[in-house]
Amino acid sequence: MTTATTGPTADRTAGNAGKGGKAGKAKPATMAQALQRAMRDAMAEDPTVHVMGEDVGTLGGVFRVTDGLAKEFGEDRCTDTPLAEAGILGAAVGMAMYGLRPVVEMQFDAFAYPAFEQLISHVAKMRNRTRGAMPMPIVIRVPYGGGIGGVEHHSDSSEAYYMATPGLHVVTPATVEDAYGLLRAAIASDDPVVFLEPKRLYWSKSDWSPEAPAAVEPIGKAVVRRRGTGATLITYGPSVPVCLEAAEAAQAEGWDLEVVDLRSLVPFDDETVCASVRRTGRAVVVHESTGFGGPGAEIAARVTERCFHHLEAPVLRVAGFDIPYPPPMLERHHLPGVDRVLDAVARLQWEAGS
Amino acid sequence: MTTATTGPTADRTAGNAGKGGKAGKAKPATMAQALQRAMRDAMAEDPTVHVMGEDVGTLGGVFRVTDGLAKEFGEDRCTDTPLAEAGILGAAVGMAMYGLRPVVEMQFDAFAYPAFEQLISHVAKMRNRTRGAMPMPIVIRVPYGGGIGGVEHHSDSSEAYYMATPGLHVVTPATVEDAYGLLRAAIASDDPVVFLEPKRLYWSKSDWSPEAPAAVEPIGKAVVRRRGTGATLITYGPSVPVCLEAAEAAQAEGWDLEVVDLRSLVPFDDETVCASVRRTGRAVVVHESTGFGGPGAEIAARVTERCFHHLEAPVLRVAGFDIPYPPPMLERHHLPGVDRVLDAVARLQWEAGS
Amino acid sequence: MQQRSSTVQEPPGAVPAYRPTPPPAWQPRTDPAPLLPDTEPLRVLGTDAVADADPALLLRLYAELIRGRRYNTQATALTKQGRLAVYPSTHGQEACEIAAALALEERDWLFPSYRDTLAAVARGLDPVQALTLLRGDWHTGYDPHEHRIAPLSTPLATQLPHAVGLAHAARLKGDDVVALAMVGDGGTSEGDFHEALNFAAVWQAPVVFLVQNNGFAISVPLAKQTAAPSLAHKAVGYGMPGRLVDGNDAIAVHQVLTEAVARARRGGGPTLVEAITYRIDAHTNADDATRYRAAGEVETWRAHDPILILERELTERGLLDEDGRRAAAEAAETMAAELRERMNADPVLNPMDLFSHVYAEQTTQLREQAAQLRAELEAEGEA
Amino acid sequence: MQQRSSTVQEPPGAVPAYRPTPPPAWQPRTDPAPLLPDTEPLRVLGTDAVADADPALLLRLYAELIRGRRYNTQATALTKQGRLAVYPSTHGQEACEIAAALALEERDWLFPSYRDTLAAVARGLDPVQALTLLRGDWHTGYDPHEHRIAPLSTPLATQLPHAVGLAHAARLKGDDVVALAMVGDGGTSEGDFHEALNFAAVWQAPVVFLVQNNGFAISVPLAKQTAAPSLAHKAVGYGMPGRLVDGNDAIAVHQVLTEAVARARRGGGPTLVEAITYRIDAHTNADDATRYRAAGEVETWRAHDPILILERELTERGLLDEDGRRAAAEAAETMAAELRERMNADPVLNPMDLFSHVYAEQTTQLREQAAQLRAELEAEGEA
Ligand SMILES: Cc1ncc(C[n+]2csc(CCOP(=O)(O)OP(=O)(O)O)c2C)c(N)n1
Ligand SMILES: Cc1ncc(C[n+]2csc(CCOP(=O)(O)OP(=O)(O)O)c2C)c(N)n1
Ligand SMILES: [Mg+2]
Ligand SMILES: [Mg+2]
Repeated sequence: MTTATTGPTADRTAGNAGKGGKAGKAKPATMAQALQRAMRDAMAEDPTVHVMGEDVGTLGGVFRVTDGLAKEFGEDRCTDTPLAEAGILGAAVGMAMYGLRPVVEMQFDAFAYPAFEQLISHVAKMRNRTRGAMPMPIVIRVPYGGGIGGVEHHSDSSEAYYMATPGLHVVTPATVEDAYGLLRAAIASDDPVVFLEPKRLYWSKSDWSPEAPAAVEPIGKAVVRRRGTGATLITYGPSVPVCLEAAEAAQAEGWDLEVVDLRSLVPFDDETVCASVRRTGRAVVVHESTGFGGPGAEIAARVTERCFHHLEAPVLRVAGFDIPYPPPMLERHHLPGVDRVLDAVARLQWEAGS
Repeated sequence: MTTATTGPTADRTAGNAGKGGKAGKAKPATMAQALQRAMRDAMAEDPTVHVMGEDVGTLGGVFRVTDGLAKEFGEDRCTDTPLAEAGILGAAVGMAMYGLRPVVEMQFDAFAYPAFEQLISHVAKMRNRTRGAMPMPIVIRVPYGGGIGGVEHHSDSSEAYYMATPGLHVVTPATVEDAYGLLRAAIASDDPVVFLEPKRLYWSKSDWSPEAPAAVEPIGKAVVRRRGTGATLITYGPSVPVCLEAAEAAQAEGWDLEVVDLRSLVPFDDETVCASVRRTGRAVVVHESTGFGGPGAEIAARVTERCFHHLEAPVLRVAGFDIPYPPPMLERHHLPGVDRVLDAVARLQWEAGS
Repeated sequence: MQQRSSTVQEPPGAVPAYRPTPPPAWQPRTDPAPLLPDTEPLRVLGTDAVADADPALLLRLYAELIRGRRYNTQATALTKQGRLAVYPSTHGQEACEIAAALALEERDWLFPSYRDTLAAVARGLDPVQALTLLRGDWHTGYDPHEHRIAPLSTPLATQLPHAVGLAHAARLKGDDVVALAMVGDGGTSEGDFHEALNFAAVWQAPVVFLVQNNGFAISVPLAKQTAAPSLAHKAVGYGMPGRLVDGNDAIAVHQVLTEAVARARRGGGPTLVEAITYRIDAHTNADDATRYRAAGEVETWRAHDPILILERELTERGLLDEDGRRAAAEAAETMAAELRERMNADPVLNPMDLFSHVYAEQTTQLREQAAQLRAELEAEGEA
Repeated sequence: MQQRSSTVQEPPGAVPAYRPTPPPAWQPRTDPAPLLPDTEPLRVLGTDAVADADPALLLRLYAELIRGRRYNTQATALTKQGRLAVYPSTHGQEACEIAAALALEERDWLFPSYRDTLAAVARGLDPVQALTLLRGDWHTGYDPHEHRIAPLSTPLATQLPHAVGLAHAARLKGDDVVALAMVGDGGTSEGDFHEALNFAAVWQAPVVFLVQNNGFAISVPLAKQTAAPSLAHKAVGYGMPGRLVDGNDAIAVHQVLTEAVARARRGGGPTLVEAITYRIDAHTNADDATRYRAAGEVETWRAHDPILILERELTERGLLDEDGRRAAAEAAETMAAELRERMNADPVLNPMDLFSHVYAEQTTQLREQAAQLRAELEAEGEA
């Protein structure tokens, strides 16, 4: 992985979540704006960066994340493609073969599925296939997850598919700062990155300054968002705010919870995660994706393998149910919320252990 | 799930693996023949069963699994389709809507990927979408796994993708008997079944008799293939013979291993698996699929959740490396073999425990 | 493997003069000429052909268009009242929606895209049921078998192979059922469009593909979607006829679709129909169409409004007077009032439904999860 | 949302007579006529046109065909000796393979399908490197940038959008590079074929699509693959020209491809070329072609062998004599002997390579796994 060069990596630990590192004077920016800015800065710095997808040009994307890019860089740099996801990603592969760095937008999670073959059989494997001669510096931006009242096919959490595919990086920001930093790092990476954007955080704000973006995070480092001693909540993306809230609420019940934001599912930061779990002795993995065969399975399994004798209780999982994503009016029953996280924490066998 | 009606469910436990239940007189049959026979019997019994795919008609499939079906039932019942996997599965969806029971053959694992959207967004979700009004009794047969010297794209293990998709059943036989029984059950099921056929077992034999097929297994039941007391090897499909061999070899080193063949990844038979692990106190999950985010992650995580206080050591995983499937000349280094299984067994902290 | 020595090893000797032969297997498989669409979209209204049109049908179309327009305005209003999560309007495209519904017999099947709730309603589906997906209480609000309307398909073009499969299955079963599948201009770029049309032609399945070319896929204009002479020209590449029709001319669309349906029914195979129309509203209520198109363009199309041009024709011919207009408007108003009222009632929801239809039989895992939710709901209820 | 009251609410009054106007946005976008392929595949050999052909080119093609045929027989022999895991032969299709390679300039790119190792070799790639995939020591045995040959693509039609993307990128960069992508008749049914051709036409990318219609996709004959008049007719649906050519007439294929490449290079956009040919061998050495086709069919095609018909032409015109034939055969024999010898050497394998190229930088996880394998290998070495 390459780290872009706009500044030193900020030390992000407890309490830093959702707040800008340095520029106190800055006015609040949204995650969508930070993402836009990351693309803009990358495009300005590097003429090989090309943004492409459905409605990314004139409209600026259905979430307005590419707003203004076509105007600023022209339609050849920010291109409205025909409506065909396999074609988009397949064309991006060819562009990457010729030295460009395509940033592809998939309009919604479920609409990335037509591109599955291109992703699995080419994007993920091309570097390996050619012994490194044909790297695939492609970013595939996928708005994912629910909580926005989207009708069917608009709220899938598809990270398990990508995690199970060697050759891909899988990255997802939870804060405005990370949205910028991680997307810059993803674009700078010589490897393909599936960049999962938590839709319902698009409009979350922080006083991060688009004018003086602080740090570009390297890919592959988890971060402790909140320090605690009793148990570790391991989470990412849209579930980070939920866990932080749960940790606050838990305080009242006498549990001091640590919250780890993975930021990158692949590569996985065993070090940070295991250090935390060894410290706390208990862990709950929290995500929106369905539980069975979901990301939490890998996380629970590997944490258990590495920290078995530090564990006072099995690593528990709080996840979406093993059902197709519900219709808008029922989604709140599906999404892991604070209560469900606290219920899991309560089941961490507090009597038995320390 | 529906169970077809050709006979009572055989009680399959230790020692029964690879041997026909009843007909001692029968001459050996291969798994490919058993699969063919399952389709033939289902087609003869039920005129709504239709086989379709690339080269399944005149040629009888590249593995000859559909050999003779077009001749016996006509090209309308066993159809060579145009070369387009999404089209095949999409057409099957429409056929199922009109009351047929399509059995779709994907030629190789990686060539099922073009059908991913149809599978995830329709096949898996249609019943739920319509509150049960439009069930999808479709079987998607996918030859999977390696060990046959196949060039790139011919040896993928894609079960993790399907496991992570609610609405699908995921089934895989390891014996000739199960190939028949599970495929009959899959065709009889009113739910979509991804039926994963371990390619390298296609020519494995048993004295199972195609003329008097014994039992049709219900979907969702694991089976103990070998009884043991020291540790449980949890496995399925192509890795079952490997584990049975490893268990034999382990005997010499003083380990008495139990081997559980899952047969069905979805639904998952927690009862059989956990009963075994609680008995033995140790477990290793073995599969060919890559480890990270692979099937073993879910298995290890759920076994740990359910059996934590019975475990003397963390549940370990022996899996393919987290790499694209290797070229033929290197695949033996990737595939979990007896030695790697024994190494994992050795790491089960025998000193620490009972 | 049939390995033979290469031709080059043959002794040369007296070489017979080479005279061209076509490649042995080659023969023109079908004559492309009848497959090609006309260069101008078919129009009936305002042409001599309208004289042949059945007045009763014209009036029926008129009443349905009025009702359809009112349905569109009402559904859009419901989004503003928060009663619908989202609504993709067919304002301006009502002629296609209505004609698609009316071209089919009862036993036929309709495969609508996400935009085509109006076609479903015109086919007889209860409007509230048609809007379930967009209200958000469930995904599909009706039993597809009841009116033979497949679920509204959100993933673009994916419903086309379903239509082919269903039509094929019906034909195998000996039923003379036709499937009509709807898709947008943008949807024609998807691989599923290609695969569906190819399967349909190879199988000679009784299916009609209706492309509503409304000029845009969200913000992307047709010129960025295709370079083809017309979308109907794609038909020839599959070996099926392509038809081009003015999508705002209700009787023309009806005629083209009826012919295509009849052709499919008598075993003549599939047809691709491109209807040229325009989406007057934004993509959905959540979209801002001013970002990608000029108001003037919309105005031009208002002058070619499907209701306007049919109404003028009917009036000119004395088929429609003030009373007729009022009657149609009142019927539409009644429908709208009822829809408004029924949509204002909160739908009855049962969260436990989330676990009821994932599989024919609940798995152990789902039973456990259902129990968890039930416990939570009970605890909530107590609190 | 631009919500207006429906037209029906307008006061009727004096209705102006309706006169038909075409739908406002409608205009025939391009003339389809020049896009349609000729009804007969283009032939040059044995026609008057051959008189215009450059004798040097004819002789070059001849030598390459001879070498190509020998390459096919040698590679097939290597499967029998266990030196190749599998080989999909192009026996009978050599004219297409050779012409594709020769039609390109050095700076151009070739996108071969899994069958097209011969085209890669004819373009200058070392045959041993070309066969790496099929020998099984690695996936792609060459650096694609060296000869500008993309990896042989096994997933059918997936290489077509790559060719489009590369050609588009080159054009954006101002390089006059053309991409030529090869695909089989079966591959045209895949969604990726459709999406690639559509992107190419919309972007006017400098790319040429060569469909080798060899009559079969493994066992499935063309009639079960498509109902189109010809595969070249698909071009019109994308707004690009379709060309039909006798795929066994090397000079004809060369001519059509050269023209298409030149057209692409001067900014004229993509072309779809269908070459009618035949696969004389089975699908691969593992296939048994007698299961799905009659021997007689194969014999008919042998009479239309690409070498045979070129050889006769050359002989007739006095361009080729016994010496010329012998020289070509000897050159081919030398190539074959060298290939055989080099392929008989066991490739040097390093299992640790499995972890070297998954990512630019090894992840911690892969480092751990590499260490495990290294330890195993060391233990093995000790044992
Ligand atoms: C496979 C897929 N990709 C993307 C989308 C997102 N999307 C919804 S509607 C739309 C535009 C559709 O345009 P068109 O096919 O012309 O239909 P129209 O909206 O004009 O009726 C897009 C891109 C989708 N629903 N499905
Ligand atoms: C996406 C995909 N589906 C299926 C296959 C398996 N397969 C390999 S070759 C082949 C037939 C290809 O036929 P055609 O495109 O005509 O090429 P040809 O073999 O005749 O050169 C098939 C089905 C594949 N390689 N890729
Ligand atoms: Mg449109
Ligand atoms: Mg072919």
